Amino acid sequence: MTFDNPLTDKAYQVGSETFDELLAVESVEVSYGPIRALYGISLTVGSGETIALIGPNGAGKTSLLNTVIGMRRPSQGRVRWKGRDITGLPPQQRIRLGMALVPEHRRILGTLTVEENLLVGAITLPRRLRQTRADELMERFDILGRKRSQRAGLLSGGEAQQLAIARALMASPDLLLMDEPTLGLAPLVAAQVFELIDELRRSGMTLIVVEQNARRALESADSACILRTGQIVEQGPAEQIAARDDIFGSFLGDTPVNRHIGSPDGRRQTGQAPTKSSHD
Amino acid sequence: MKMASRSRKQKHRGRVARRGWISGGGPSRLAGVFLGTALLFGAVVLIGLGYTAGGGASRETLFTTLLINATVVVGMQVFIGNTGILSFGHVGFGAVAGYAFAILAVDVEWKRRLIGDAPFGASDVSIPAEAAIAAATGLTLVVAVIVGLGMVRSGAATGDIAATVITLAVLFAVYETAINWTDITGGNRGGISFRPGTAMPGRSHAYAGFGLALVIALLYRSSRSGRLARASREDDLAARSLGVNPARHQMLALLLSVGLVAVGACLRVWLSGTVSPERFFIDYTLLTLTMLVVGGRNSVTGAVAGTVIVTGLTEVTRLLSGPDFNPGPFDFVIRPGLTDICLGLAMLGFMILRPNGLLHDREITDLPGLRRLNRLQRAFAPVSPIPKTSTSFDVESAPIEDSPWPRPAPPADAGHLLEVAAVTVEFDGLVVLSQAHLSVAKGRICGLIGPNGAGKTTMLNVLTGIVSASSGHAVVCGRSINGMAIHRRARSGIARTFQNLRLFADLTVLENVEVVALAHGATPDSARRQAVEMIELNQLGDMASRRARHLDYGASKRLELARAAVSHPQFLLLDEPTSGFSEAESRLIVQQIRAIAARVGCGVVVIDHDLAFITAICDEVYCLDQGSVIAHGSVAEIRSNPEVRAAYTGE
Amino acid sequence: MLNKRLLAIVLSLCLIAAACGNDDDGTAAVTAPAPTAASTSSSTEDAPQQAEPDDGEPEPGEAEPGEAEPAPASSAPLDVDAVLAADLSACGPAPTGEALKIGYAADFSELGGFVDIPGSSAAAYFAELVNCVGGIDGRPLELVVRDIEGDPETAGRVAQELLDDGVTAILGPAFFDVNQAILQVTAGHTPLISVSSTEPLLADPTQLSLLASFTDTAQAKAAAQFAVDQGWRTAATFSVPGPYFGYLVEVFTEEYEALGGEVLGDYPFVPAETTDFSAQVNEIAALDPQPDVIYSALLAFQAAILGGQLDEAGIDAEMLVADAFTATGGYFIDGVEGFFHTSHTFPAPDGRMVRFLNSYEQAKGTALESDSYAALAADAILVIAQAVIDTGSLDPATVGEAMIAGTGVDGLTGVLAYNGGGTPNTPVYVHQVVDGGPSLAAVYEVFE
Amino acid sequence: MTEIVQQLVDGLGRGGEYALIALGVGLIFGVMRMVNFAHGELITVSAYASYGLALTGATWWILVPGIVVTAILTSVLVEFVAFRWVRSATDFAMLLTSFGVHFVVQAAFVMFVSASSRHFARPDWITSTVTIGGIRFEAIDLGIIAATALSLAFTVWVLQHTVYGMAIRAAAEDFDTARLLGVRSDQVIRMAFALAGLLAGIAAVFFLMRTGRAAPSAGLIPMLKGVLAALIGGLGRLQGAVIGGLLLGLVEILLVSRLPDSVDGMVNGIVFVLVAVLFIFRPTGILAAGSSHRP
Repeated sequence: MTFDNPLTDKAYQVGSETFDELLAVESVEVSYGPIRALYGISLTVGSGETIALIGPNGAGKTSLLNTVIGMRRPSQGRVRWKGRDITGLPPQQRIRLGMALVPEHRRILGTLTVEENLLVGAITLPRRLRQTRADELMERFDILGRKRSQRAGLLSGGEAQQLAIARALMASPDLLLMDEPTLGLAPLVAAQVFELIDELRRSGMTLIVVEQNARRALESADSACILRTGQIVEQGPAEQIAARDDIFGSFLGDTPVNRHIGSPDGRRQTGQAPTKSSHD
Repeated sequence: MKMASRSRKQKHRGRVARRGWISGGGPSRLAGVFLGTALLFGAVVLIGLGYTAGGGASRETLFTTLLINATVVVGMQVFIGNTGILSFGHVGFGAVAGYAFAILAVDVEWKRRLIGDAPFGASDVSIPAEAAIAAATGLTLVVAVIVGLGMVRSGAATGDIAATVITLAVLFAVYETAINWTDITGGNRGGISFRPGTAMPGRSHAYAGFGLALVIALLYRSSRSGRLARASREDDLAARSLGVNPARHQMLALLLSVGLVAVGACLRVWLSGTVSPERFFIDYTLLTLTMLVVGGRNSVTGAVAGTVIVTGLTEVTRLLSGPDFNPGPFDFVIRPGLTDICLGLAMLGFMILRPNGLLHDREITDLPGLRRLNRLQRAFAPVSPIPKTSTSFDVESAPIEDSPWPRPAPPADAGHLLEVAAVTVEFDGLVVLSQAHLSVAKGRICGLIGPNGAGKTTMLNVLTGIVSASSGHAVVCGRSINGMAIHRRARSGIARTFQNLRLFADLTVLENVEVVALAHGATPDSARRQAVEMIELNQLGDMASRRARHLDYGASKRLELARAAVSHPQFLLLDEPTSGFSEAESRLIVQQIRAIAARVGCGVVVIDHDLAFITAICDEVYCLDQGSVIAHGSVAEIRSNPEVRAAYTGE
Repeated sequence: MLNKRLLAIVLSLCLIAAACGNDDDGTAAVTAPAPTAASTSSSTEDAPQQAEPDDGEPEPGEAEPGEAEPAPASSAPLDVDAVLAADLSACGPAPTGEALKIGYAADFSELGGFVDIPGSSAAAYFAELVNCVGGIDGRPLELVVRDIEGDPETAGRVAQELLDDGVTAILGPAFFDVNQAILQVTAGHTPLISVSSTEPLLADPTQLSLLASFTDTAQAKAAAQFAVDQGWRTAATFSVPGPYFGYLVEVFTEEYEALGGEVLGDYPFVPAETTDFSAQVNEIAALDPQPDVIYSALLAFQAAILGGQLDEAGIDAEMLVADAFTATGGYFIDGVEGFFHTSHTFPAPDGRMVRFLNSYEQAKGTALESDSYAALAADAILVIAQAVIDTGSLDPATVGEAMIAGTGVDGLTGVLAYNGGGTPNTPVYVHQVVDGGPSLAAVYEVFE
Repeated sequence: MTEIVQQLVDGLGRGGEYALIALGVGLIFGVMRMVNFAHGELITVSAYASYGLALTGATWWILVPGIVVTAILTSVLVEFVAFRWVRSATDFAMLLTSFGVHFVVQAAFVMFVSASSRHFARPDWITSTVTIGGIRFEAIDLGIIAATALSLAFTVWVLQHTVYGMAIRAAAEDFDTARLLGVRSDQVIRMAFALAGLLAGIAAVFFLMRTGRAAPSAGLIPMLKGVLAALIGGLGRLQGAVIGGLLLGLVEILLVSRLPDSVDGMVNGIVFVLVAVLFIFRPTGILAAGSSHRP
């Protein structure tokens, strides 16, 4: 899969070792009511870097992404973007600053058409650019182009994931956050998603990927960050982490039975009607 | 951190045990109801006596009004609190009762003046007030049955607008009837009244009504039906899929609730000696609903507390807008309409700031100070305390021999099979399943794999009755389940989990599991025992009294598994049990599912994309693509199947 | 303008509150020395304390066209004209006798507020005037106004509070059900006189329950008579089943047909709700013969809509409406020119009602929202006052009996003669809207 | 025959008014999943605004924009004061919040103006009719039908072809996701409320032209009819709202003319029972809100 980089229209210096700081998370704490999800997380993301965020369930990965994108306000700590403090900014402003999120479960807007989904993704762009960009991406993801005026709710899981990613790319973000992009996808489709991630990485985009399939995620990442019970327990270059079987054993292998960590979003967990396709 | 969690653990364990009696059965439950009634009744009476001690006859009337309103509000709580369906119609039912009562109880001579041409010879009969209350309540219940059937037919569920619309229609239809059927109602701004001086004597009837309301509401709350209704309130579809028939419990809740409201309405009419359409319309609806939501609609104590608070509030506003109060420069606020504004603001404030009311679902018997009393009750409550949590999961040492569940049956004839044949499902012309088939024996674990959109979840939905197939049939243990309602399929031996968690969020972990056992006919004691055991098996023992909404993802998933398994189904259908799990967690869930299957002795159908997991757990695998079964066989067979590789695994 | 009205209401309510507060103090001071069981003679002795002594006879000219009955002279009646002429800035010495307490169970809710808001302001002002000219038989008149919030339950409690306050009589709200709740409390021992109700069932002397106005029976019969007198042979009616909106039409139809007219059809509407009568108008347009008159108890704004729609449909029928017309602001609405309606009295420029309203406007700086309810409220007080004068007693039951036995209190709307019944037998006035104001079309003395 | 046609015409005129209100109710339901029982208060507030304006001698040329602007501002204000706080609350809480707003507004007018109604002049042409082929068309009905059609077209255009509309629809479906995509949530909801206010304002213009009356509960009946219409048509479906409104108008007109005299006052009651029966058998209304995803 090669293409003329319609995914990002910004040039990055791609290097394996040195990155300029793009995003910095400083001692962030997040609580859901009485239950704390993040305990003083600090993380620096360099421009062009791809970080794999791995860890067992309830470790706080989604909470961390939500804090970065602004859906969660930390009770303590700061988030810096290109050197500027953005801790209090609402998500729509962060989008304008160049972040995008591919949310967990894709969260496709099922009543809108495929094209409209893309256009909403670029709602922060000026009107003229919006359509051009949508056309570009629909050319790149040809399945979306073919189904452009179909209701997005009718897409299959793999197509929906492509749409979710394309939608996030609409505003040409500097930083793309991906939350479980292969969740619920068949192995073939999951493999395609990873290929796409690799491609984005090659194109110089900065990525933070939360992924259950830790080994595969590490292959696609520059560095890795292992979370457990709301804390970063290990951090380092992806190859190093991948090579350390002990980490897999001790941090990922053991499911702590008695965690007092909230689920990423307690409300959504049970209270919500099934918005995602129940047929896949 | 460790310390904190341990102490919390102990607290939780204590709490489960402490709450034992209220969710348990037998004499302890009755004792709880008795205690709750006594406490609430006593509290209200004390407040009332204190208030009336210093004042004239009008204070007495206010207190009587409070008792009557409390009867109505507690009545409404029975339905609204337990089913979660917002009803505007209860006041309408009250109107039916109020009119029926007045027509029956007003003395003949007086009545002839007002409604001399009444049909059914209604103007020629007069019965004692108490009998009239009973008769009016009976009549109202008949109306409620009809409305309830309609509501149930509409598939009422929490937050369901259809059910609320139907109740609103009741309110307006009754109001319009009261206005227009003048022969029997006396019409708008008219109505039927008692001969002066024959209104309610004393307060004993109001006491009786209030006491009755408390007993019935608390009884229902702790009853099987009440608990199942609350499970449906939390998640209707999950409850149905696990064998709860919400219709039945909603109906029972509605009837009890309307019965109490009817009694309250009769007393209300009797107290003031008159009934007219406006009395049971929007204003009274606002008043009673405000009372209910201020205190907390999910608890009886909340309903009573709300009544007391709102009555106090309206009395204060009445004083403020009356001639006895001269606020000097602030008398611009002393205006008609103050009461309505305060009620409206109270409702707004609570909906915005504390939508669950002051008490949420806490009852007075949950007060820490009452712990000792509760312990007393536990003395004659035969509920086994939660056994010690095993800190690590150990399949080998699991005491299978002691299990109350049947031993795994040998996989064999049709009596032990789940069979699906030639099932086709279409949505808007889109074929989702076409001539699909599946056959699983009890005791076997069968995987269902395939690319996204292949129809795997639809297969589960067809089996559980959530989706109806356009053709084909399904048989469980030799019994056809075609066309069966969702909850009946669950009772005939199918239990499932969901792709997206669907827990009963506001119930505790223990209750989540317990209600399912109850739905399957277990006695309260055995439901408790089974639930405790299932929770232990799924390593949730130390979280037993935590609300499900506060669990982390992994625990939530385990709870879903426990909840499905406690019904000891013939077949357990699991939709992506490892979704969102890491490899290690997936490995653990393999052991867990195996252990459960072994204990329950059921067959398992499991959908998953994690091939390692499927390989580890499945005895056989079906692979679906574009709605059809493209392969069936052992894991090895499937893995080597070229079609499967092309369509799915790509290996 | 909006603000002015707002201010006026605030002000009037403050005044009520203030008046009540003052009287409270006064009562506390004078209760002990005043004789409690005053005889008729003692009350006449007290009379001279009034600032302007009565002249015993009502001026016949003051009562509007319906000729006043000669007043019974069992004792000196209150001089209404003197009361109306009182100048609040130059009052005589305050009356010192035991206060006559009258309760007003007023409905300030949206349902009954259109009556009792102006009614209670008027009653309070009238009490001020009475006290200014020396009170009733030397007794200060104390008015206690309490809001029943349109609710029978509250009405019952308010009545209880008024009884606890020791009132001699209660002025009642407009509607049947709330009055019934009050009657449960008064239980035939304290008189209740509804200021504005025209409901015949409410007039029950055995329960000491009285009306201050004519009944719907009288009103509808007068309307029927009027229609026939105008030579209108055919009619259509609009009704809602039940009291008032339905009962009026029932009585009208019966009387009208008895007098030789024909009611061609009756059509439904919903008070305060129906704003489009096209379906009904279409049906009327299809009638043959066409109706000469449309009789109904429509609210004023509905009558205006209906009138307009009838006109446009080419139906040339007169509109004849019941007293709801003025009650709901008939003269503040356009499109009602030429309409006929029945009313409690005619606002003749020099009549008592107009003098009272003018006096109020002068004193308070704002006009009352309703003319007839103000007059009826004053009349209700007069009936009670006369009974107190007659009996010299403040005992509720005694006063109540005397009110019912009264044979003529010359009030603002006419002569209120109960003659042992519960209704005052006042005449029914028929007005026509001419140039946006009332003009008197006829007066009927109809007694049931 | 002409009779039936006449009834159809009358029904459309009446139904158009309901449809306008139902459109607003449906729009708010779409964005917030809230059945707005306070929608009628926009009419109440507009009515008092007209009364206030009329007192200053304003003519209908001023009243019409005055009413529309008042309705829009009130709608946005109510959202700001009350509804924004319950955005993510349960349906139960939202329903009761709107119910509470309804009461507070109503009581505020009782308290600060008067319990009795206020009146202002109606336009002269209000009852004029045009007769074509034996069918009388009331001028106001024609106006309403035209306004309904235009409003629907405008609403559809806004929703389908403007970026605001897309944002509204996105927020309506999944509020959090819309936020994640950069949709300014507050602004979108405010837009939806403004649009609903505009529609209610247009309905209010016709309603007030007919009645010329401001009363604390003036908005109750139009609100109920609008909510009923929206429910009948299927909540959240704009075409449904229009169809529901027209249908309700027709049914009412037909019931008033066709019911036997003994029950002809029962129109409202019968309509409610019919709606209840509809909901028993089609719990989502006539045009069921289409499932947004593959089933």
